[in-house]
Amino acid sequence: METMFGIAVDGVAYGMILFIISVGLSVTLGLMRVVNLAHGAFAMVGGYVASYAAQTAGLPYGVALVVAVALTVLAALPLERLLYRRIYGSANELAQVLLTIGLTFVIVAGINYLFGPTLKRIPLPELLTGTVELGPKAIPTHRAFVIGAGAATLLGLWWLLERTDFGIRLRAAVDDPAMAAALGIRTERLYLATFALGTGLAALGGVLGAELLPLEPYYAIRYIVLFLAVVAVGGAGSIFGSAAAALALGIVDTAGKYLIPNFGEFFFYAALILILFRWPHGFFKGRAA
Amino acid sequence: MPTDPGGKSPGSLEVADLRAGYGKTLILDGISFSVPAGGRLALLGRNGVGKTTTLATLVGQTTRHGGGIRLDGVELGGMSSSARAAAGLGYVPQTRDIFKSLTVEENLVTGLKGRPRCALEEAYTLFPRLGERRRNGGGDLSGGEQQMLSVARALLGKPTVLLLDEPLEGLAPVICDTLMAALSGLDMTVVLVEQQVDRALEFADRVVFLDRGRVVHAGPAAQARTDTALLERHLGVVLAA
Amino acid sequence: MTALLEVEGLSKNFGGLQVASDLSMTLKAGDRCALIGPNGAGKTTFVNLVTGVIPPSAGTIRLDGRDVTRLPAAERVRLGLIRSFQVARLFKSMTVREHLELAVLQRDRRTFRLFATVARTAGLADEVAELLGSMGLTPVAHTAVGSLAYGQQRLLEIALALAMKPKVLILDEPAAGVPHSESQRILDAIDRLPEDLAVLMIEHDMDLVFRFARTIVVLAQGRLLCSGTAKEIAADPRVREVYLGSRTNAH
Amino acid sequence: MTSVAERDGKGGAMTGHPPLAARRELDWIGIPLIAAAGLAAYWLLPDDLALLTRIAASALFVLSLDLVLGYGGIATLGQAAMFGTGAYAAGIVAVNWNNDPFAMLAVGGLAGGLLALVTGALILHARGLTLLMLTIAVGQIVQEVANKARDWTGGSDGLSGIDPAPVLGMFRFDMFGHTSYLFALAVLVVGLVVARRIVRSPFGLACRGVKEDPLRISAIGGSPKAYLVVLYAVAGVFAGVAGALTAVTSGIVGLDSTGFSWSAEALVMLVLGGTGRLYGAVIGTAAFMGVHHVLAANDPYHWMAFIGLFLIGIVLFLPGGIVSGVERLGRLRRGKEGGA
Amino acid sequence: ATIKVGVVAPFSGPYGVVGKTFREAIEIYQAEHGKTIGNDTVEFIYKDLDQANPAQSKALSQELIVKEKVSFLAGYFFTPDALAVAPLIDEANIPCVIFNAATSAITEKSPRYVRTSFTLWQNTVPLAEYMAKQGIRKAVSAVSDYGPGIDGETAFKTTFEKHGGTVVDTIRMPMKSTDFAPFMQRIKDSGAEAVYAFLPAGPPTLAFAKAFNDTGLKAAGIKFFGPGDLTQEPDLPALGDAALGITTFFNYSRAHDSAKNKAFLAKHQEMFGSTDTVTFSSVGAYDGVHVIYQMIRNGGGKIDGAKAVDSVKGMSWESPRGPLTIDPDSRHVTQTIYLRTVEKVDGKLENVEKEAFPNQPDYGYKLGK
Ligand SMILES: Nc1ncnc2c1ncn2[C@@H]1O[C@H](COP(=O)(O)OP(=O)(O)OP(=O)(O)O)[C@@H](O)[C@H]1O
Ligand SMILES: Nc1ncnc2c1ncn2[C@@H]1O[C@H](COP(=O)(O)OP(=O)(O)OP(=O)(O)O)[C@@H](O)[C@H]1O
Ligand SMILES: [Mg+2]
Ligand SMILES: [Mg+2]
Repeated sequence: METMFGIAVDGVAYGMILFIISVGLSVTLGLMRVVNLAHGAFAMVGGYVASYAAQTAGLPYGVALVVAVALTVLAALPLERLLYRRIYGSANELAQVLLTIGLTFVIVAGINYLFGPTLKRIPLPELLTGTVELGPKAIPTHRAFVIGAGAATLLGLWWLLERTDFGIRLRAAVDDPAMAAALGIRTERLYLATFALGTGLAALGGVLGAELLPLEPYYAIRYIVLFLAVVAVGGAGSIFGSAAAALALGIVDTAGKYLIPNFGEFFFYAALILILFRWPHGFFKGRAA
Repeated sequence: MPTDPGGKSPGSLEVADLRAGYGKTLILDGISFSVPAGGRLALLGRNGVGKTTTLATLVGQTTRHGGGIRLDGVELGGMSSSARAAAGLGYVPQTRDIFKSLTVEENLVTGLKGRPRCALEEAYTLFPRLGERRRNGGGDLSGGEQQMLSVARALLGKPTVLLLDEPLEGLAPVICDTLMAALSGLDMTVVLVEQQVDRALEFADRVVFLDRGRVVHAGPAAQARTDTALLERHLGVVLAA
Repeated sequence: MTALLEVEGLSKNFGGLQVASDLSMTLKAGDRCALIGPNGAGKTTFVNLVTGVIPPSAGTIRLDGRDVTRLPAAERVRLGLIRSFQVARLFKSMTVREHLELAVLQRDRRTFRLFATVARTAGLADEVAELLGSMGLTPVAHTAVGSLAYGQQRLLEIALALAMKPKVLILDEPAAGVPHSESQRILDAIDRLPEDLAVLMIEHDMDLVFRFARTIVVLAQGRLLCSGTAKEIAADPRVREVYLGSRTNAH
Repeated sequence: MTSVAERDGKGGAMTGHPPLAARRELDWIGIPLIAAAGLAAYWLLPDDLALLTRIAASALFVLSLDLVLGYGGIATLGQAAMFGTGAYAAGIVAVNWNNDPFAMLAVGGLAGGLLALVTGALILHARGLTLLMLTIAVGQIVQEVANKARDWTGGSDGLSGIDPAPVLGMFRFDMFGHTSYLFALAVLVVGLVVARRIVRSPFGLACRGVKEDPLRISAIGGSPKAYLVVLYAVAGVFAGVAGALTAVTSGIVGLDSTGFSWSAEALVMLVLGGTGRLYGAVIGTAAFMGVHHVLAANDPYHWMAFIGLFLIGIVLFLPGGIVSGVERLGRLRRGKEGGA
Repeated sequence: ATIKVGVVAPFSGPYGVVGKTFREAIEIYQAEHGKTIGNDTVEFIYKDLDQANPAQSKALSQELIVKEKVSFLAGYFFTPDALAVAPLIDEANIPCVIFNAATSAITEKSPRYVRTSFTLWQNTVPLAEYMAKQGIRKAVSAVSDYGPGIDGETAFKTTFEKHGGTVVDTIRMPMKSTDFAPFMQRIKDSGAEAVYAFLPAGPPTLAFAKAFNDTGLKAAGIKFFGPGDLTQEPDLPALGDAALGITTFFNYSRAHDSAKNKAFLAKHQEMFGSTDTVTFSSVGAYDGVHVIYQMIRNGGGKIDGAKAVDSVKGMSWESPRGPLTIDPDSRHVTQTIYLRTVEKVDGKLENVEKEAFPNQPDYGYKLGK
């Protein structure tokens, strides 16, 4: 019983971190239909900016977080104008893959050049170190904080995308850009805004998840499969789906590692196959075809 | 005619020597016509002569190679599609172009152009069918329902010029009646492309015939209706008495 | 004559919505039947049920005496139950010719030949040429379908259906998007079909319906409203009310 | 009534689709051209046979990816599963039983084909992102199995000690790589010829149909999944042979040969060259590995940035891959000749 | 004449820093000892192999031999990459000096391999003996699930149990693990007093060390031991205070207190502006170059692979890490293994050596298959 509880708590804690670093991809991939393999790169850039802001410039954690998100978004906007804009549309999937891989390579090389190949960290404030007791389990305070942040992100996004005209217009613009434009929807600005949202979320995830996925130049490539798994299981574009998927995968992974550590990896991917077999469109039927 | 004489209602459309196509392929080879504010123009012609292309060019979905499009004296040619919509164009494409992943209601919301949500009732009054299906996915609708949705979506934005590409296709005859009646009651400029020539001519006050990307005849609709030779020549059809 | 298609008690609901309730109908060899009804009456759904695109909630479907209710769509096609789509559904980057080649090869189950050559498949070229000719598509044989005018795509839809040598042919609004001047071509093609097959057509263009149909079935709100000859239907006040409106006349 | 066909005939000719015809032509001279270029490289770059051999073997692998992706529309990032399985199978057979290179190729192809057949039947009902993820998962599981079966595969140390017998009992695989290269080139050319045959067969036509619209295929009586599974299995044979070829020519198989990054790299090479054209696979592979080799030799630290920029440039200025650029050139020239 | 040495190592990619340390060490050695020996100039040619990829390793090495006509091969970070060249170096009769790859079995595969790094067995045997001597009876091993990890596990289990201890659980962690909390829970639940852990240097070590602290294992008094990859110097700043007090066994620490090491560090500081990257792979390469120079000297300008290797068997010298001897049988360096603890030295985290275990051979040579 205690074991189960332990697995559940650790699993949820891990799952929420997975959610927060993957949900940005769900936005770009599911809502904008851009197979943005550079998602990890944006997360990494966010993390590095935060690391730099906190360690070298000595800003407090919260400020560093905001600066990181803002700067990453600012840096990504020209990329949207110059590169992404040309590859929107599902006919371009392969071009998207190629372009975003290329972009990832460039960012990896750039980060490597600027910050060197060694691991970087974002120092945590006093407040977020230590542990919180949860019955017989102790979980790190930082993770509890991430869980909270994840929940807030979840609700905020859901409201934005499902309950506002912005969400409707965005989905319309993705569904059929030409018709949306003919209805007076300014698709370009909408894409720009959504792209900014996606990158902002990536950066947020990069910063908050840095304790688990340490920052180094290869971050951008190392974890992309993990992000894709969450989005695929959740159903691309579904915010609740991503959350459910992240939690499910977090728990599966934790259970596998705890119960049969020697076959942990095997267990994780076998579970992934089973889940996708049962829900071929993800938990919450994805928007991307 | 419903337009009040000297009325200031906007919506005069002027198309001059329009040349356009898809990429490098030229389909429209110098098309000119004009519709006064509140006027109704039927744009007719055989299969593949460029009717759809003409409307698509007006809303900015093709490659324009030359010529001008003026709405109340303002040149639209260089504007983006969305800016033209903001300037007052409304469009019902031949392929309907429903947002398949949005619900019926969400589809209608995209057409509101800033009007309050309660305006949606107008659409449901015109097509009660849509009201019944408002929570359905747009892609799940039947062919005719999609057509209604497409028309309703365009009407909700209260355009000054409405461009209709075969709006009756796939609609049951009774619904065609309803729709044509509703369109007749509207106070806006309309350009109509339609295969049901009799209904189109009944509705319009002027008619333009296209062939291979050119205007081959322009004149009053009433005259065309009775001119069987004209119809035979440009459409290959004979209207039932 | 033998019943080619027998549908009994067919029902379907999407969530709470009853789109087909207890539909029964029989098509015999030589039948030329039109299915009409208001928008959203369930005509396309009926076709989808019969052809196996969606599973029914209840009811049975028999093709040539054989129960096909549980058979997958492709299997029914192989048994000769062919449809065309309401909205043209074609392979955009393939040429007109390739479409017909594929259909004929598929019909003859020659598509799993990995090391044969399409161009040298016996008899294929002739049959395809004939099909192209019958729909007036010969001049565009080598055009990719994506750049065809919509009307021509519709004609290709029909040609594809014919290529399958159907026993039962279901045409969902075959003339939608085809101008009146050309819908005759479709009727001509149907007229040339062998007498021993059954054709069911869904169409909102009453001119076409009255010219084509020997019998008409009217659907409304997922139910059978009535059926009969063109004259009877045109005169039926219920049909006038829910569907035809006041303008339409039978010729 | 005027004949519609006549008018539309004109329209048809206007909007006619030259790429297809152009593609066919190039496709025919493509294979002899590749064979000739391969032989020329043998004489011109005798010191670089190690690289050339790897390019040839990799091109065969990328070709297998082209079959599934370019002709079947199967988005996969797990093609290396078949490559690795073929390589391990060939290696294990060579180490334990029979080290004849042809036997190794046969075993590799068989293993790759079988794995593809089984996993394909399991996962090919899915589409898009889901399918992508499933292929990745299969790849990861295969890698994990290879890692765990240390006794057979050497685990993470790699399966070493593969010493293939001389080709036809005459040509030894020496360190200068003459035999390796010519052998690999020959296998690649045979692979191209077979692939070309398949692509132009009725089966290939059906697969193109499935790629565009699987539902429409079932509406003419075909089973999209059956086509895809067979195609996947056929491509699995190609990938398995490519893996075995790598085992033959390098004498070692590592876990990386089943890995995600190898699959991803193949995808990059394919898209670079151009999908849906067989020789695009070869050109893409040669371009990518060649550029990598040159850049990595000159500046091993930052080749990545260059490769990245190269990829971006391709997407922006040469969508459709290098081959589409070649075709465009070809068409331009033909156009001029026609005009003259 | 020019004598060429081909170096195959990761210069780009996730392990690019390794290549960098190799190159720096080589340049330092050449700066100290000159580029010429007699009339010969020694030239190093670098080939980038960004990840474990034996087929590519073989192709690159083949190119070095055939095209560049190198007389030595060197480098090799990953075991499979090193193993891949065995048939090549035998056919071409070229010595191959391994700067890192740490699986014991490598040098068994060809008589032309010489290795100047370390093996898991070499580090782990003194570690396990030490744990047993400390009175620890129950321990857990947690290693990354790949060749070296399994070497470490076997070495630990064999040695620790030989000295009376019990290994209550052996955990093999997937290489791609990012979250280590479940493993920590399992270690906690096993009731062990101490844990032996091995992960290859890189991002996971950080998450692992953090998890060890955060999940309260440290607080629960469970002792931590492992080879020094976990606290390699370049990662220490990122580990931060979480690393304080971690005890590891290793062959080299940047903080090693000897004149030779000080000189090495000074030269590094002078040439590259800092010593941040200096770590075990630096000395692996530095000593490897020393061996290569010696082989060239012994051959008097003529290099015959087999003879060159023979000529350095039994060779001893003082390295920045301490005294080294090439074991004539295994051709692997016998060296001192140190017990170190992470401490702050002048505000910088360092592995401070606490005890030395001299003359440790590769216990794993010819043990496996
Ligand atoms: N996307 C496209 N790319 C290239 N050519 C096109 C495209 N769409 C249409 N065409 C061509 O443009 C010409 C005019 O087409 P258009 O759709 O404007 O005709 P239409 O008059 O609307 O015909 P219909 O009555 O069939 O709707 C046709 O020859 C058609 O083949
Ligand atoms: N997948 C679905 N989910 C929910 N409702 C559906 C679905 N498919 C169809 N419907 C509904 O079922 C009803 C019948 O649709 P169907 O397409 O059969 O109509 P139809 O008779 O073909 O109409 P039309 O003449 O307009 O094409 C419609 O109201 C439609 O909204
Ligand atoms: Mg049209
Ligand atoms: Mg319908």
